[in-house]
Amino acid sequence: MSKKIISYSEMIGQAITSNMKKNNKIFISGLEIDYSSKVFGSLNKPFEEFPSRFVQTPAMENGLCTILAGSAINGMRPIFVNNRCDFLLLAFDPIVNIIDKWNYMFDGNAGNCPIVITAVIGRGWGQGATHSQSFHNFFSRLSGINVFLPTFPSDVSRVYNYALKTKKASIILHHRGLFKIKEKQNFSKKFCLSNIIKKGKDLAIITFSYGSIQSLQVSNKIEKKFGRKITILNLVSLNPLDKTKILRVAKNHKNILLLDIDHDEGGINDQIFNIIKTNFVNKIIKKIGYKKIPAPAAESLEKLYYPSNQVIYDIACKLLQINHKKNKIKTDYNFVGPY
Amino acid sequence: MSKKIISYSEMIGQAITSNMKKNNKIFISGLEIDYSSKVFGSLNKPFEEFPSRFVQTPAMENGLCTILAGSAINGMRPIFVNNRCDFLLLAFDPIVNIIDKWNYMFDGNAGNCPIVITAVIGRGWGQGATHSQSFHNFFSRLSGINVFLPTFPSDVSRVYNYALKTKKASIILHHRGLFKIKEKQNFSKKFCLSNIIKKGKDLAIITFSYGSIQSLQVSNKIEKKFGRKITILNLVSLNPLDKTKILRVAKNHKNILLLDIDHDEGGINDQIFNIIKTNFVNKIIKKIGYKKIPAPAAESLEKLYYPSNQVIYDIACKLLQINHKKNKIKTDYNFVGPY
Amino acid sequence: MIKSPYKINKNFSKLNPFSKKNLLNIYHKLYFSRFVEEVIQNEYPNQQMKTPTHLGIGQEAISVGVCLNLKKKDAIFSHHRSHLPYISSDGSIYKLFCELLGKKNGSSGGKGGSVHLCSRSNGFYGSTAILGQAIGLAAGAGLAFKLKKKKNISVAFFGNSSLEEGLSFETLNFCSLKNIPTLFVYENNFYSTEMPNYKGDMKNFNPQKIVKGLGIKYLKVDGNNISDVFFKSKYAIDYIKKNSRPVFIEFITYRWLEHCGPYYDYALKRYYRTKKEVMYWKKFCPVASFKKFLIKKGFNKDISLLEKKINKKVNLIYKKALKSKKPILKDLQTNV
Amino acid sequence: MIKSPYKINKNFSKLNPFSKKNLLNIYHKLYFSRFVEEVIQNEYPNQQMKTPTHLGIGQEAISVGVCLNLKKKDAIFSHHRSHLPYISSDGSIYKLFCELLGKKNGSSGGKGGSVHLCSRSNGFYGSTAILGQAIGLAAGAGLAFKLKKKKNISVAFFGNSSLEEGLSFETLNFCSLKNIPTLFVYENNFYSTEMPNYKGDMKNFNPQKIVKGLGIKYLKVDGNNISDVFFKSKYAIDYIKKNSRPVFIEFITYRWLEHCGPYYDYALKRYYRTKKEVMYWKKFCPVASFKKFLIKKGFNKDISLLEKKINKKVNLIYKKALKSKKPILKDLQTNV
Ligand SMILES: Cc1ncc(C[n+]2csc(CCOP(=O)(O)OP(=O)(O)O)c2C)c(N)n1
Ligand SMILES: Cc1ncc(C[n+]2csc(CCOP(=O)(O)OP(=O)(O)O)c2C)c(N)n1
Ligand SMILES: [Mg+2]
Ligand SMILES: [Mg+2]
Repeated sequence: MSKKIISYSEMIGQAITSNMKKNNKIFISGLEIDYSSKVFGSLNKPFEEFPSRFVQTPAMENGLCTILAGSAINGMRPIFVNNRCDFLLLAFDPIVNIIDKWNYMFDGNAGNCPIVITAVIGRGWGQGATHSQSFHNFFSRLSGINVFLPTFPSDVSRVYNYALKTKKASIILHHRGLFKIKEKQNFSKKFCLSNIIKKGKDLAIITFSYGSIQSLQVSNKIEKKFGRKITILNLVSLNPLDKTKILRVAKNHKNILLLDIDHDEGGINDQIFNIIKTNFVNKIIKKIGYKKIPAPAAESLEKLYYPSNQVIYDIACKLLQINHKKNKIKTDYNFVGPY
Repeated sequence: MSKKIISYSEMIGQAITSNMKKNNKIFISGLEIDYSSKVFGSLNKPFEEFPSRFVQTPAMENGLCTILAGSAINGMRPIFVNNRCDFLLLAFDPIVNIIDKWNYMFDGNAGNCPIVITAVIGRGWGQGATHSQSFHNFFSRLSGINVFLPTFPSDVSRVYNYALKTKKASIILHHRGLFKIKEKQNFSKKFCLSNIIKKGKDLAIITFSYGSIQSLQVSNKIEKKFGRKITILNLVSLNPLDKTKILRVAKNHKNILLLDIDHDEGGINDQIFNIIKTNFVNKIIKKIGYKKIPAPAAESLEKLYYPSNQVIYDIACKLLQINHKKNKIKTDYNFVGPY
Repeated sequence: MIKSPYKINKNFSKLNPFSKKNLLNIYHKLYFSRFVEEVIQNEYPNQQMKTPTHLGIGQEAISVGVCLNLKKKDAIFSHHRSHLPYISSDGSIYKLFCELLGKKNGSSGGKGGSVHLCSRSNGFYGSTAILGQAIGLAAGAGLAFKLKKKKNISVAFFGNSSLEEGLSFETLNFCSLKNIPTLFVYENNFYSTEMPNYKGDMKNFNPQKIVKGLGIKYLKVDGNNISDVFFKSKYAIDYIKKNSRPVFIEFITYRWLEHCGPYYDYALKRYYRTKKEVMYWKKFCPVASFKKFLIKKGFNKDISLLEKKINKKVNLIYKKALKSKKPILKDLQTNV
Repeated sequence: MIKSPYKINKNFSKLNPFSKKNLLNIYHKLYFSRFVEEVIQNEYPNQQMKTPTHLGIGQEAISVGVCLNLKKKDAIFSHHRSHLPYISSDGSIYKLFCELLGKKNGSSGGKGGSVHLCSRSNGFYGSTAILGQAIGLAAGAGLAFKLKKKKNISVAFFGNSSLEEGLSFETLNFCSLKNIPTLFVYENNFYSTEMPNYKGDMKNFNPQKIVKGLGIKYLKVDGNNISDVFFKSKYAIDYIKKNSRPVFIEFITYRWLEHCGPYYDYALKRYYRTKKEVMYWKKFCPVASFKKFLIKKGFNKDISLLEKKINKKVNLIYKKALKSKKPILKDLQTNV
């Protein structure tokens, strides 16, 4: 059993289902959740097992998020599912003014608000500017909400098990490029804010979500080609941020690469830069993020907008003082649309 | 005439009025805008002169912002007035998905969306967690919207003159502690992203909005007491950010203090820290911001939540290696409520 | 001038079968609410309560009448004008005063202020300062009751502007669709801040048609008549429980004081409504009119005794609150 | 199974006075819309148009009929199902194809994709991918016309889900209050993605009552009958201009293909609606039924000529679009 291979998408379904079995306060709500694709298949299993614990709704992100917050305050554990992170903009008021602050504003006397909000980060295949955003950099600045971006099925499992039990609210963002990622199901169950997914002494990459996948591809190539080894720190949680682990990794590496899956100025990259530089003045740090523009729809522009493996490869090689010039590396992002 | 003393609040009114005279496409909309206080008096003058160009509305922040965006796309220049920055959360969808991206998404073929959004940042007198927030750190990450936080009447004048003429949309955030700030009206009219409001060689403070006022008070005291001189760079614009000026100031100072009027991690402080450290490795930089928690209502807690002049003073003295110990400095924030 | 669609003190006769004790209990609640608000009104200018405060004087019958029909395990949410529903659900007055004074013993430890009250053990789940939220939150609490198969209901207290927000529309549609046991208490006091709704923002807005258009039962009630409020909300709550369907009640009422703060608008020379209009509405005072009814019944003495007792008690509590401790540094970062 | 409240091809007789040229012009528009969408439908599986695309096949009569009554300077906004209103307002087909193919010559330079079309010179101001926005944006354009004292109107095309968003409620209230000259074109096609509205999200939702509750004129029209659409929207637009008041029309129609993409749902074994239902609705085909009417009039030959001409032209344009250039690095950061 424990050696079964499971996909990211299946793991979401399994983690939710097993928690639903144990806790009858958990239910799932959102619009389009009984859409046949069931958020890239991730809700198939819970829907099969607990169809009556699905609350399918009209289009009403603000109202729904407020309502689900109210249900959480009254003892339930809603999972608010969104097909795109962008739609959450309509629910920023309940997220910021209710969920984030409920506990604090009443000094704990009005109960908790343990909602779990999940959303898909669209990328590629012409999603365009309003179906591809991620607001992790904003959400991470809130004090009352955990922000998780699991990369692997193992992260998914641990994050859901944690989020569906903790008293705090959580936002879980799933990059669309991850749903087919597979892993052997014999991973540790212990929740952790971050994990090292590759070890090496020559360079450290600190990243998360789809950034970790790209970093792995790039690192493997560099290792194969040049024998240089790279550490990758996969930040499963951006809020709280695993400062201890970041500093431990930073301590052991002279060269550090930070990779965000949003544009980089004023975001988590700068925050990590600050944490490292405040403690280790002499580290060489490079940052990678998107261009500071909305996402274009045309494929030819998408390729230039999202940092390709080549871009990461080139910068990593530069940090490693490898002169590769002619080496090419493909970006292995083959999502097929339309949605 | 040019020597007249004018308040921040009056300057808003005057700047809007004079622009309305020149451009009949400008109009003002919001809820509560004919509330007798007229946003701390700032709308008195435009209302007297152009009552028919006020569009007072029901409570409908999302709808209104979308509608005003539509009017801007169709050739008007709306000023969307908000009594609190917090209420804008309800309008994040049109701000982020329409106003920020309209020009880009259609590659310029669907016209501009030159709306001006203004909002008051509440502080003190028990405003509590949901009437005191500022989202400048979020807004500054957008690519299609200018973000201005004028500190002095002169800033107000230049910012409004610019914002009401440029093709881009602007968000102008007014800290509630500024409305009574007075200045002689013989200032330069040339728009600038930032300005040095005090010159000195011993320390540089980079800040904005009410942070600039506190920095001035602290610097004056330090200058009087110890003869040490401080440069204050007042960032009128956070988007775009005046990197050139920041680097120029940084170049000339070993010690730099960054002061945000929000909590500091992952915000503009980190961004500036990165800009400076990337160029000047050896600068000593300290950052000040709020605690990463919601704003409490009780006065005794507010005093601990908002960085007092004493906190800034102490850190500045430390950077200056002044050992003052017993010196006390008051925080001169005497807003009287209720609203 | 805005006039009431109802006649003054229309009718308390439906209360005639009630025992003296019951009737005095109702008056107790009405007078208590009024007096607590008056203490705040009188003390507010002393600048010790540093928090924006929206007083409910003139609107007491609604929360008293509705809450008389609720159970301790029902869930109440309120908009910014929060004191009356809090008091009517038996929230501690000491904690209320402490909260307004920014004290550690406040209902929210001083962190919330006037707009963020709560008394969970009394079913008052919380009030918030953002328009419309109470509506959505109450619906959510109702959804939770339904999912937990509890027989309780949830209640939202809110005013004109909350109803305008898209949130209310989305929520009502949801509650209708999902059979949520929620009572929507719409306090129509004819104004939002300084805007007369019926001339301004709500000129073409017909709550009855809209609410019915969403498939929800709608009632319109004289919100200044405690008898009407009591029986109509009793009917509504029975209906909700029996049918597991939401009900929406529009209560007509009037706010006497300024939107935020302790003064009469006319005293501050604000002209959005006239002194005459306020005086007209004072004749519909929900406390005085019910008192008249009881006096006619010969409860004169009981009433003045009761009033004196309340006055004394409330004043003492206020003094105690004044002396209680402020939150300090170690409290600042708890319960984040 | 969802059935139409109207009879098939109810009546085109009101169009009898129209000249042959006029009638053929209408058919031209209907057929042209249909054929362009069919080209996209057929080409889409080739993976050259990499952008989520919502085809409007089956709903042509609405945009054709409404747009026939508009002036070039009127302002049109649309939701995600954007092709038909774009085409009906005479937006360039070449630019449409280019946009879908991610080409530089696209109506949005390839930056927008299927959901972000525009043709400003034809009055098509833009379509967006977020539910409800078209409603608010159109109202804003209407407000601008009003403030500029222009006699133009604005139009919003949208579907069931947009109407559910609180944004639509806020906007309708605003338009009623401020006398905004906007036509709301509600394309009720009975589904949102894969949810049957009348069983699901809109079970208790009565647009007529709600819209009227906001003081706005409401009409319900057979959206598959070009004559009805034309005359009712003409009436509505005249009304808007004369009274400077908004009008809301609910058009009954049906989407043939899957929500997003080129296939029939039944072909993909999706069971939220039956093949039988789709076949039933195909009998209400707005193009075929009008064609029948014209054939009865003896326009047989003209029609087949016209169709052939369109087919050839559109196919050629598609080929040209295929060959046109992609945007490159220097285009990436323009117009931010
Ligand atoms: C989203 C939002 N917008 C604006 C405000 C500012 N505001 C506070 S109370 C109020 C008017 C409330 O009027 P009404 O709903 O009629 O309640 P009443 O005060 O009459 O009881 C407004 C506009 C707010 N609190 N929240
Ligand atoms: C705010 C928001 N929420 C969700 C979506 C996802 N979404 C896209 S289209 C759609 C359903 C649209 O149905 P309807 O409004 O009936 O229009 P139709 O597709 O039938 O023309 C949904 C839920 C979205 N685009 N925007
Ligand atoms: Mg009111
Ligand atoms: Mg539909």
